[in-house]
Amino acid sequence: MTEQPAAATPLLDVEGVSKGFPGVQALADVRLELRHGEVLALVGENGAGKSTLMKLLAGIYTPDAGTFRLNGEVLAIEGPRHAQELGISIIHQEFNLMPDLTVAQNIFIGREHRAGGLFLDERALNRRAQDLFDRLGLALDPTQRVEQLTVAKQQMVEIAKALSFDAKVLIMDEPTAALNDAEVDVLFELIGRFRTPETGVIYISHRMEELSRISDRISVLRDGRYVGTRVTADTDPKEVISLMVGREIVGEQRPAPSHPDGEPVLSVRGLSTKHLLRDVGFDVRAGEILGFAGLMGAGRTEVARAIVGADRRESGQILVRGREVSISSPAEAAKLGIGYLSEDRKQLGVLLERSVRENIVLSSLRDYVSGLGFVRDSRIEATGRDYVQKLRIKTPSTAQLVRNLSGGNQQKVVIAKWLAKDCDVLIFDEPTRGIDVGAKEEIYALLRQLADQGKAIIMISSELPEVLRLSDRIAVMAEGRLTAVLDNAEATQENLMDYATRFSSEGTIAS
Amino acid sequence: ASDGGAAGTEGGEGGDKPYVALVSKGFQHQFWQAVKAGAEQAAEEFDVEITFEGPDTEADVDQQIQQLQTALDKSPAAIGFAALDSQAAGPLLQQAKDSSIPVIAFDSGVDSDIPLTTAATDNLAAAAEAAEHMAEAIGHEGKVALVVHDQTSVTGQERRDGFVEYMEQNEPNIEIVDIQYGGGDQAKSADLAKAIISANPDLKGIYGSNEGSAIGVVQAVKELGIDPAELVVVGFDSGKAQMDAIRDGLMLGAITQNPVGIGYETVKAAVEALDGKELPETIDTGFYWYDASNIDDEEIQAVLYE
Amino acid sequence: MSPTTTKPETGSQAAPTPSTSAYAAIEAGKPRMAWLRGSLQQLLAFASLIVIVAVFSFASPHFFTANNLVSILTAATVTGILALGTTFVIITGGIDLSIGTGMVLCGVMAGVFLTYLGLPLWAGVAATILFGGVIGLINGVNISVLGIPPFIATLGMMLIAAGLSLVISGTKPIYFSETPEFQSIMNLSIIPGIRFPLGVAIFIVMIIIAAVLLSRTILGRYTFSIGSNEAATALSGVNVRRWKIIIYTLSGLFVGLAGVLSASRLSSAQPTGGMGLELEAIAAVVIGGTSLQGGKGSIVGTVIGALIMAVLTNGLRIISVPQEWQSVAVGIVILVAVYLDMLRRRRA
Amino acid sequence: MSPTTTKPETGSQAAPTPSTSAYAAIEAGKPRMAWLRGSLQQLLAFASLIVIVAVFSFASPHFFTANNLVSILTAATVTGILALGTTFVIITGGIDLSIGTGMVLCGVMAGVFLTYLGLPLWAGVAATILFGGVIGLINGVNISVLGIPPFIATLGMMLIAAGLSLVISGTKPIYFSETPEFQSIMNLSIIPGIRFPLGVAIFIVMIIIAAVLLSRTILGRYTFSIGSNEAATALSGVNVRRWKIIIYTLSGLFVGLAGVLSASRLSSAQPTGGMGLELEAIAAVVIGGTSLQGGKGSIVGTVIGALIMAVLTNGLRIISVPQEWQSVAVGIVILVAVYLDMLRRRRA
Ligand SMILES: Nc1ncnc2c1ncn2[C@@H]1O[C@H](COP(=O)(O)OP(=O)(O)OP(=O)(O)O)[C@@H](O)[C@H]1O
Ligand SMILES: Nc1ncnc2c1ncn2[C@@H]1O[C@H](COP(=O)(O)OP(=O)(O)OP(=O)(O)O)[C@@H](O)[C@H]1O
Ligand SMILES: [Mg+2]
Ligand SMILES: [Mg+2]
Repeated sequence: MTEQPAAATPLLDVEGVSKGFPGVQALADVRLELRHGEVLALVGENGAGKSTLMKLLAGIYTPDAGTFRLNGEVLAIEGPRHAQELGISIIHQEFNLMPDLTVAQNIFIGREHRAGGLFLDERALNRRAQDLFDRLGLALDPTQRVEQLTVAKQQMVEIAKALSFDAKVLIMDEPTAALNDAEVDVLFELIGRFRTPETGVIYISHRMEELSRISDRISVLRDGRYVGTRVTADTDPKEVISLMVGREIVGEQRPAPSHPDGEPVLSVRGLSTKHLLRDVGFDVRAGEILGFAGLMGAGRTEVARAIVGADRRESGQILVRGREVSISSPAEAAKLGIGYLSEDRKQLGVLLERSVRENIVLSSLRDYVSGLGFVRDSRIEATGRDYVQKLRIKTPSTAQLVRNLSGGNQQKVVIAKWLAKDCDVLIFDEPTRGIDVGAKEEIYALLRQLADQGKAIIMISSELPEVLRLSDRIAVMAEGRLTAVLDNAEATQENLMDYATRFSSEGTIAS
Repeated sequence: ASDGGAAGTEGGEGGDKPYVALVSKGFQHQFWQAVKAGAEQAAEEFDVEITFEGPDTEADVDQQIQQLQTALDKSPAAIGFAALDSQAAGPLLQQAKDSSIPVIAFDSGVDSDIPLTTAATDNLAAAAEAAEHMAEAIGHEGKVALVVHDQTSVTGQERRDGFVEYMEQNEPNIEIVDIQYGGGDQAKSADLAKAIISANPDLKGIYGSNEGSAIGVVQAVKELGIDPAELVVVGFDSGKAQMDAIRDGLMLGAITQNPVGIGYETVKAAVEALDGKELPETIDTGFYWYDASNIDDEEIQAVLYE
Repeated sequence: MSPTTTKPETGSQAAPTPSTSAYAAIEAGKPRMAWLRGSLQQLLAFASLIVIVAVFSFASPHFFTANNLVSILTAATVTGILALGTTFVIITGGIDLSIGTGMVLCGVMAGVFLTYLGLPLWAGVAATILFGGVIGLINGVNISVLGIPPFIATLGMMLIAAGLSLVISGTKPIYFSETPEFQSIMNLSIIPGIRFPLGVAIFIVMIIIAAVLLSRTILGRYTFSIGSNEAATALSGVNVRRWKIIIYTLSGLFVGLAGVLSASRLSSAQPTGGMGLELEAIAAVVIGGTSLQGGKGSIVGTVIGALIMAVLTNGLRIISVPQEWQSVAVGIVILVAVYLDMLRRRRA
Repeated sequence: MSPTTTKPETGSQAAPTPSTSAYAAIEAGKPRMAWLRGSLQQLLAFASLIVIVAVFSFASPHFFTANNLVSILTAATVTGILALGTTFVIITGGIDLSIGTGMVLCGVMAGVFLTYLGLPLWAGVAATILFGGVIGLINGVNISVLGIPPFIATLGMMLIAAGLSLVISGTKPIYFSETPEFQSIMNLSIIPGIRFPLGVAIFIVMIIIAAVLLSRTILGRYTFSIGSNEAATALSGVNVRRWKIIIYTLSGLFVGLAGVLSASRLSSAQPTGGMGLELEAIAAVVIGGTSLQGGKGSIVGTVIGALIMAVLTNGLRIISVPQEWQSVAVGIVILVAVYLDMLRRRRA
């Protein structure tokens, strides 16, 4: 190791970095400075260029221009492995896991334990993984296959993997998007322990309330340009947001509970599934937003999947406007006017290799077909453009492949897909995952507007403030059971948490 | 050594009749179906049980060996075998000999002293006769080409070489411009015959070495709209399409073997071997040239199959 | 695939990483023009084909003649029609191994319908095509309802069809003695002067139908969606199960038509063969740029792929390359053509 | 595949989603036992095989005899060895169509080494196996470095190998006249009393080697990892390009060995054939539960798949099912066996 650099030399210094893609200048002359021992938050709207910048640091892209310095030395990052060797460890916004391998195998891929040359020592590998989890305080089973993990647990695997490197710079690209509050606490504790005078963390998030808890300074990108940096203690979310978006966002507070006595559009009675759900029942009325709160694995996603027939129901009835219906597939649910936006965007949400507009009209494609079965492309384009504007999807055109969109913009495409279809009941599972503050407000407004049009909306969210902010009523789940349905007025973070931990004998993540 | 099943009356197929397993070079084509028909005819006549099997293509030596192995495992009284490759079958033939199962070769010779006799066509001579008729029809001069069904099998090679050697030895003014192999597939043979004709506009004749090849050539002539008088086609084997082509004048004529006779003689020889009779070294089942002039003769009709 | 990726590690198709941007850049723009632009891009792949044609034309005066070009098209027709149908299946991420022997079985059924049952020509032809559809339907149900992987489901069907052809025909060719006009479906010359067979015209019509189906109809859209992300498509409320059945059935209809044309060409239903034809058809599809991973592909590409195969086979025969060298040459040309096409896309 | 998925729409392979929970239940547990448990699960798939064997044993007294069982193993040996190597390739998400004709070419090369060049037996055999490795190496480079899709790269090689076999052998079989002991590699009886050939013993040894390679070595780990998510594997710093070359080369070595055994069995190098063998081998792999999408598979499964195919073919012959019905029967049994296996897994 070289001599400890002068105090003024930053740990990581980014200067004049630019990166363009066809039709998009993702980064233009960006600068960034990460000091020793600090957590630097990096914020910006969806598509501002945060992930691109981090991918440059991770050696996935090569910059068009600019320099990186680590402890004053200029870096020529040759590739992902080289970046790791240089001490840069990254948690990508999208998972990079091998679903068919176990947790331990994923974490140590490329760094296997070998017992004599070619042979693997699986036991040592699992022990090493277990040691890591013990050290980090994570309840992960090294031998479980990753494809069986929930999104949140997969995120924890990514985190454990990043921390397993002996890194100087740790980059986290929206690590909390899939986590709930308890899990976020675990993560923050990990970050706290990682942070030493020799290391630094770049932390990307759209959750403003996290920034004051974890970061020392906040740097802001807007439209691929560097806007400025603030010391966290000296600023407030309002200022950061206005730097991000260049205007002020006024979010109204809790809604006045509206349409309290619309007719029940969707009723669920005695819903059980083989593995988890036990006797879940509730109503959603026309014009209301029913929030679903609960800890990870409480079964909220499973309720939604069971309703739309994506998973098999063991028992229970589904009633639409009082009439029992039999739904055995999402297609049948859609025919009955029930739409489900899944939480796993990449696997179950978007068609990465298809265009933005094709994704937007996927659910409602039948509305764009002429009598002879021909697709009306001009109308598809009109709808696509409409939603691109409405949701401010950042894309050069509606023909852009979704793969080339930033994570948050991909999420907006998924939302647009369900907005474009005229459903009576919409079930949104973590709809604002990875969406920036400004856009969140717009999506809240849209949801409210849909409710006002008489639709029934179920919103599953791991962010309690979001649930409180938007729901007319709030259902709370714990271990596959419904523990409470509260009116917005009687709900507080505290009593929601209380109901959410009703049955829980142990924390799911923290041990 | 195999379990029992020595020669004699013990049939592998359960019944009391002796069981004769025939492993041929194919089963799907008309020719082999005719061989099978002849074998069945003999089976009825001599009151034996037979099975008839062959690989899917004549290139599949391995499949044939497996079929021979299975046949042996069924402990037959006798075996009829048309080898794709004699040496490849060597160990199994030895096994048959060790178990005292008599082996009768058919269709083409088995290069081994184990088979008691061979019932086959002399392909070299048959192909030479086709060449002779071709030479005559084109006036002993000009270019000819061959569409052969197979490059590596003994039959394919003999029917090619018999034709080529005849021309080389007897017809100095006839030039063989191309030899292509279509696997006996009609469409493929048609496509390649068309390419040969396109490449040699002054071509005088084409010889197709089996049913599929010959019909493919006729198809090519039809598709190209060539006057049959300008391009002489001679074929091999029979089948309805070939007979129609001869009657319509699209094909000069063809060589037919006597497949029914081959099958019949094979089973008959097997029965005789079981009865301990002496067998001749070879049983020549003969071949015939047929064309528009004699196609309806009784003798010819007897060896043609539709 | 992913052209502009700078990561050295992820060579091939399976890499769903950032930036397929060149393609995107080409695709971006007015939707009305998208089809044309897609085709143009394929027309660049056409370059390989042109080069091959040019080389042969230079090598032999007999290659670039009207008659020989028609011969090439005739040779490409049956495989080409099979390839058209299977393009849909492959874009969904599936595969259909039963098209070769399925076609043979359809030919036999044409014989049964026309000769044994004595149906009138049009009815026999229609019944044969529908029979092909039924084969596809069974494949579709096996895959979509029973959940058997496409490779296995269609492999089973391949064997079943091969056997049934022999069983039904009694291992004998069936001749169309009742309906001698049957052979004009493939062979009728429709342009006076040159022998331009009706079958080739049917092929061209089918190309247009397939292209329109794939690019302009809801069927085509769902074909791409399913291949892109089947689970997400299902969760979007698309009846994936039903559409997959429809797509395999469609492929089966093309198989039925191919069966009619091949039987018509030979004026007889040959109960053997067909094995290996599926590989030829799939090769045409893949050479044309359709990915076996699903989600990507085009009819134009498939047609070019089929033509490349047919031109190579014909041209090598015309210039009398010894037959044992022909398959070596075809193998090398396929490798080089695909490699150059990939280089071009990567650079674009 | 995702066996226990209860989502109806995503029947087939494409759904890499949560909730494969039953599977999880079986697999979860101590890592030491994982291999055994995996095998046990495969042994359940063994059930189909047992049923088929039972049916044939009942139907014919000639089926369940020591000699016939050995015949079945002998028949399974060559395809089985090809299938072993190709299991690795398929788990990476690739495919190898060149194994059939590649094997034929290796056989011809064995003839060249032993008969034409007069190498001693051991050297000729080693050279042949290495030659197979070179074929695989070329495939690997074409796929991994040049980025040609596996289907095309190995299709090209399939054609090239088929042609070269004919060219090199002069289209005639080559006999091992210089080394008559060559045939004992496959045929030597190693157990007195029954004809238990050395070749079958070699097959068994290769099964063990392949199983160890796949489940206990870094090569196997990366095989699964690449098939599971190639891009993520590369991002994790694994030299995916190099490992893919190694895996195709490995498959090539198996091809070389298969070439030796098949030539030894036939006491001659047959320059034709081999086409179609790749489908048989791939079918064995897929029937054994390995997914063509990559990421999932096992050697035990492949062996069971190969045995199912061999038993079916042999049994139908033994009970003298008319040959035209045999392929129908094989097709149906494959469909039913795979369907039942999926049902079982789904229920489990
Ligand atoms: N491979 C690519 N090809 C084309 N455009 C791209 C590509 N990658 C990123 N972009 C574009 O670059 C811009 C910046 O994207 P980036 O992913 O860095 O945004 P981000 O700040 O991380 O947004 P989010 O908060 O939504 O994750 C976006 O407009 C995106 O569409
Ligand atoms: N494939 C699977 N195999 C085993 N268990 C699973 C699988 N998928 C989900 N589960 C379990 O089912 C339970 C319900 O998960 P679900 O996703 O419905 O919870 P949730 O409340 O939506 O939580 P979150 O989405 O925050 O993880 C969890 O205990 C989870 O571990
Ligand atoms: Mg991002
Ligand atoms: Mg959830």
